[in-house]
Amino acid sequence: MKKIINDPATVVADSLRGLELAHADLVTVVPDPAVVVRADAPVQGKVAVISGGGSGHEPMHGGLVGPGMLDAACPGPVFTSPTPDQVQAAIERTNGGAGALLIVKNYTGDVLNFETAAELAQAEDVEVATVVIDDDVAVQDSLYTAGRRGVGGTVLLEKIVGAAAERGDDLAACLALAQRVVANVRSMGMALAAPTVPHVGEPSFDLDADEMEVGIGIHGEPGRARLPAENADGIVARLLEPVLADLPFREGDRVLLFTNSMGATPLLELYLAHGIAERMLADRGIVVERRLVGPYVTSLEMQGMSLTVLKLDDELTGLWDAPVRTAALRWGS
Amino acid sequence: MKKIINDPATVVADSLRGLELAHADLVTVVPDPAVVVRADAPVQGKVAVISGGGSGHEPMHGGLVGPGMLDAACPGPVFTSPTPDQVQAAIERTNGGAGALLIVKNYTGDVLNFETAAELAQAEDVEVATVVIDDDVAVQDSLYTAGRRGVGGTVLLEKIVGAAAERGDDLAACLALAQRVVANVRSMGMALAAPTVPHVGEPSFDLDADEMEVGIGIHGEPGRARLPAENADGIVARLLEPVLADLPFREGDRVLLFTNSMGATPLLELYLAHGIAERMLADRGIVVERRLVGPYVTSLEMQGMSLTVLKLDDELTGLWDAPVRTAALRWGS
Amino acid sequence: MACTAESVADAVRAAAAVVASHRDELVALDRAIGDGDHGENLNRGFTAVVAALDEGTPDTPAAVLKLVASTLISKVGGAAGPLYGTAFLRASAVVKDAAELGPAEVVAALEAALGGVVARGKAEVGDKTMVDALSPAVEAARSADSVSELLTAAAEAARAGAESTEPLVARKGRASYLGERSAGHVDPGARSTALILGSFAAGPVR
Amino acid sequence: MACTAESVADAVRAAAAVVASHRDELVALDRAIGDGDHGENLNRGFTAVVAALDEGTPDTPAAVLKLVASTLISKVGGAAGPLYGTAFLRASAVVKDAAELGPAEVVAALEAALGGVVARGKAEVGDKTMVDALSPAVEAARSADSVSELLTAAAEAARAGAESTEPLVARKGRASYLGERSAGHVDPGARSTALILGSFAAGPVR
Ligand SMILES: Nc1ncnc2c1ncn2[C@@H]1O[C@H](COP(=O)(O)OP(=O)(O)O)[C@@H](O)[C@H]1O
Ligand SMILES: Nc1ncnc2c1ncn2[C@@H]1O[C@H](COP(=O)(O)OP(=O)(O)O)[C@@H](O)[C@H]1O
Ligand SMILES: [Mg+2]
Ligand SMILES: [Mg+2]
Ligand SMILES: [Mg+2]
Ligand SMILES: [Mg+2]
Repeated sequence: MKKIINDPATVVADSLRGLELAHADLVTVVPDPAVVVRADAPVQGKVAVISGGGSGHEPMHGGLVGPGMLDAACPGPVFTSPTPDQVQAAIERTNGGAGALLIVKNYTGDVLNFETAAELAQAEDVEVATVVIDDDVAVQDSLYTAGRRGVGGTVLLEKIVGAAAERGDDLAACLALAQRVVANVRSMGMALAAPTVPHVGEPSFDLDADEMEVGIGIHGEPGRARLPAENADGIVARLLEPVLADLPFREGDRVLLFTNSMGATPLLELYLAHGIAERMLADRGIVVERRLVGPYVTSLEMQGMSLTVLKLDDELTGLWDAPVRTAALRWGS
Repeated sequence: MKKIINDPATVVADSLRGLELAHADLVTVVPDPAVVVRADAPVQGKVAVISGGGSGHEPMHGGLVGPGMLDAACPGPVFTSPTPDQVQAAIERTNGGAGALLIVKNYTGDVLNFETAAELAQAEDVEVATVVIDDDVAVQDSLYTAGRRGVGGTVLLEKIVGAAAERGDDLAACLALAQRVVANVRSMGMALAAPTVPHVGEPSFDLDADEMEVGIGIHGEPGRARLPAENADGIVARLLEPVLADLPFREGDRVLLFTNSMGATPLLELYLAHGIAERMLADRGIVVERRLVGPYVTSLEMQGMSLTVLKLDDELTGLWDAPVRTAALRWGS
Repeated sequence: MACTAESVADAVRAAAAVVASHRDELVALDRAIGDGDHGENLNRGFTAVVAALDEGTPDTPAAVLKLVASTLISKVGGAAGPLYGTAFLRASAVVKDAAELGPAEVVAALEAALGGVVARGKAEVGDKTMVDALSPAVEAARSADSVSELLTAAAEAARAGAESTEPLVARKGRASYLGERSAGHVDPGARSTALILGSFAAGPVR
Repeated sequence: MACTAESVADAVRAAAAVVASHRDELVALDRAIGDGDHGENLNRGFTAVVAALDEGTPDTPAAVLKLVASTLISKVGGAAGPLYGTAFLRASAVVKDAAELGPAEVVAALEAALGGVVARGKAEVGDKTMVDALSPAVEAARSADSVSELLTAAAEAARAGAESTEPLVARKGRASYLGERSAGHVDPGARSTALILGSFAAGPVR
């Protein structure tokens, strides 16, 4: 296993120490139970926006904690959802009296653990609302699955809701906005090579030199289909078409296009793919009004990419543009 | 070969189109000869800060073009220095009457091509100065080598000199400052797995599962030594000790610590390594005053990391903190 | 033969040992149709459970079960953490403050555990989850006369139930994302349930 | 036998063909002790040279050499671009506006090319660079009587010179970073110089 680590058992805790040292102006790390908290938390009168999930998707979520985005992130072990006591601790540390919005990616483990924490917090009279994001069109949302997974759209959701909380929206408004984002965002991803989880020690799946896995998740789950590897045009079309067909996105729609690296795909390739996606959208008369390109929702050293499209309106665009100051996303004053 | 590309021959041009679409507010891409230019160039009365080199190191240099940093970047083919006509075009497009500072990484090819361009520009009465950065302590600087390579320190140099040019320093002052940065910055890198150049199609070197390459460059050149892979403590010590010994850095020194991913190393591991490096510096009484952690000077999908340490003083710290607005580095107003 | 707090604690230690020795098998099963962490998750949790028990065994079987529940909930994470945690929590609640558990209490505990897993996870038999092992185990337990017979019957039924998941297409949990590709593999959670019940049957429960 | 603009252009086309057919070999040599791009760089450059010649052959040998020089400089990049470019540029300058090149002019051109490479790259014989092929080639060329004999002698000397780089430790260029590890491999630039001079000798230069 090729890793820069000391011990698979302590990899998340060890990494959090480095995160805190690197960004002491932005975050405080509570070691046990592990929580990454905004340095100036709690912000009085502000809805606390909290997320979390398994580690290995960095910069999501710890790198997205800071003014204009998350108040806290709960990092589980690699690819394993956090536990309720982490979420409880996050709520306690960030509750400024206006309640907490939990942003949960739709995985059985994440949903169950956050649900337990929400019940416990409500029992202590803290107002808690939960939004579950499930933007991955690779999964059939039906009686026969656990429902769609939360993937790339999560970062856009966290940015937009974070901005709303920062400007003073109350919990109900934040929740309604979050649900609007979830309703308008769709994603799909693919892999050329699998990640290796430290405590497993071998790649999560095996792909031949001429194969790709389409419709993968972000935890090294195999995808829905293994196909012969294609060129960039083919890959982008294979991701973008189901995304656009699903909502559906229509001619004249204004969108945010998020071209995400799963970890090991170089920026050289990512920008190349982004350019292709922009042209495909332009060909359909869909207006790319904002974009995000980079490794934001990763899966350790998985090689591959995902595309996320969010339908914008003036309010969403304004909230996207609002100032943000986190380790990974930073703009405005 | 596992790549999201269409054609190895057009990969750089194709990627630049995506870069321009993604960051039209920051950069303009001139397709032939290829140059990435600050969107508002030329800035009258300001020294133009220009860099470039082979592609495959993204976000360096194209992602570092914008207010407070580079005026232009000249992207060569993957891992191959740009040609003089690219540099000439960059100078023409960005010269605001105050001359141009060329930031050149010390590789024979880069030095020769930039040198040729500088001669041609001077022949047309444009004031041009060149600074060559050679921060890689893995290479012996002696009669028996082409001299030390320019690696991670380049980003720090470009940020600091970019800030000086932005505040109005003249060419002589920018050059002197650049030389001061070069004199005070040292780096070293290692790899766990090699990158694959698109037009080569196989990894640049072969490493066994239990091996690492120490003292690598950023072009897939093999390093000075192949060693059994070590844990994070071992790797960080192996990079940091020669870096500190070289300048040397001493107790009480104030420094910027830059923990860089070579591409495929996940942020989880990178922050872990950063934390170790911070503690090693603290143990020696060296004060980490600023830090940068992330994939900034990459080598395609090479797995590995480098450490760069820059000795700070009040002026350098101030210039580091000055506002910057580029695709990859962004802070301040 | 009485099932005291001590013997429940011993059974849980036996379960921890079996989880540890099957960690890699559970990881491999989860790698095939999930994300490869099930063995690691459970092992982390049960290691913490043993550490908690080492600090002193609680007084009653219910208190032991509750300690197991809260430790698993706060250490396992993933889907298995809340599911196993709820199972032990409900089992604890149903046996109240009895000092010793007879067959009726053990059956009630198993029923409550199953009820908790279903309440949280909403899975039915045939969805390719731990319910496919736990549900037949509860059924089998009902028809036995002693605690040890009952546990043996439950373990055997759980083993068969876990095996029965192999041809199924998953409809719950992470494996459901794979659709048809999930068939042909045993469900890791069903397997771990069978292993744990097996350790209860084989172990030092008196 | 006269060496006209046409025949110089033909020689350059022959060089382009040889570079193309040895692209992968040069990549492999550069992969061993450099960054694996030498074959790709030269092939990109010579492909552009042929395209430029296809637009019409310049009038004089000097003009052909100058076109080759400027095309290589603007298309090759890396160390090889400025070095080969300077070589052709200096060769062009030294033969002035002669309509045909005799042995003396060809020797002068080769000497000028070597001078250009050394001026730019500061390498000496033994540094494991293209100078190790070009320098003995110039030496050998001096003692021949006709252009074709001279080119044959130069090519043979360059071939031997390139081979002689194998045991050397590099002191210039990217290979020098490897220190002792650079020994045991032929220098890619020396090899390409030998190939190009070989194509001049074998080719249709009359
Ligand atoms: N809704 C559910 N109901 C019952 N059991 C479930 C459900 N979802 C998942 N499981 C069980 O959890 C197991 C996976 O646990 P684990 O790997 O630890 O969690 P995760 O899937 O979060 O990685 C599955 O094999 C399955 O038996
Ligand atoms: N200083 C120098 N003088 C002469 N030749 C050199 C010098 N540096 C490098 N070379 C030649 O250039 C060759 C490498 O060319 P190439 O691979 O195209 O460029 P780069 O090293 O920039 O990738 C080497 O094999 C060597 O023959
Ligand atoms: Mg998991
Ligand atoms: Mg090169
Ligand atoms: Mg799992
Ligand atoms: Mg080379």
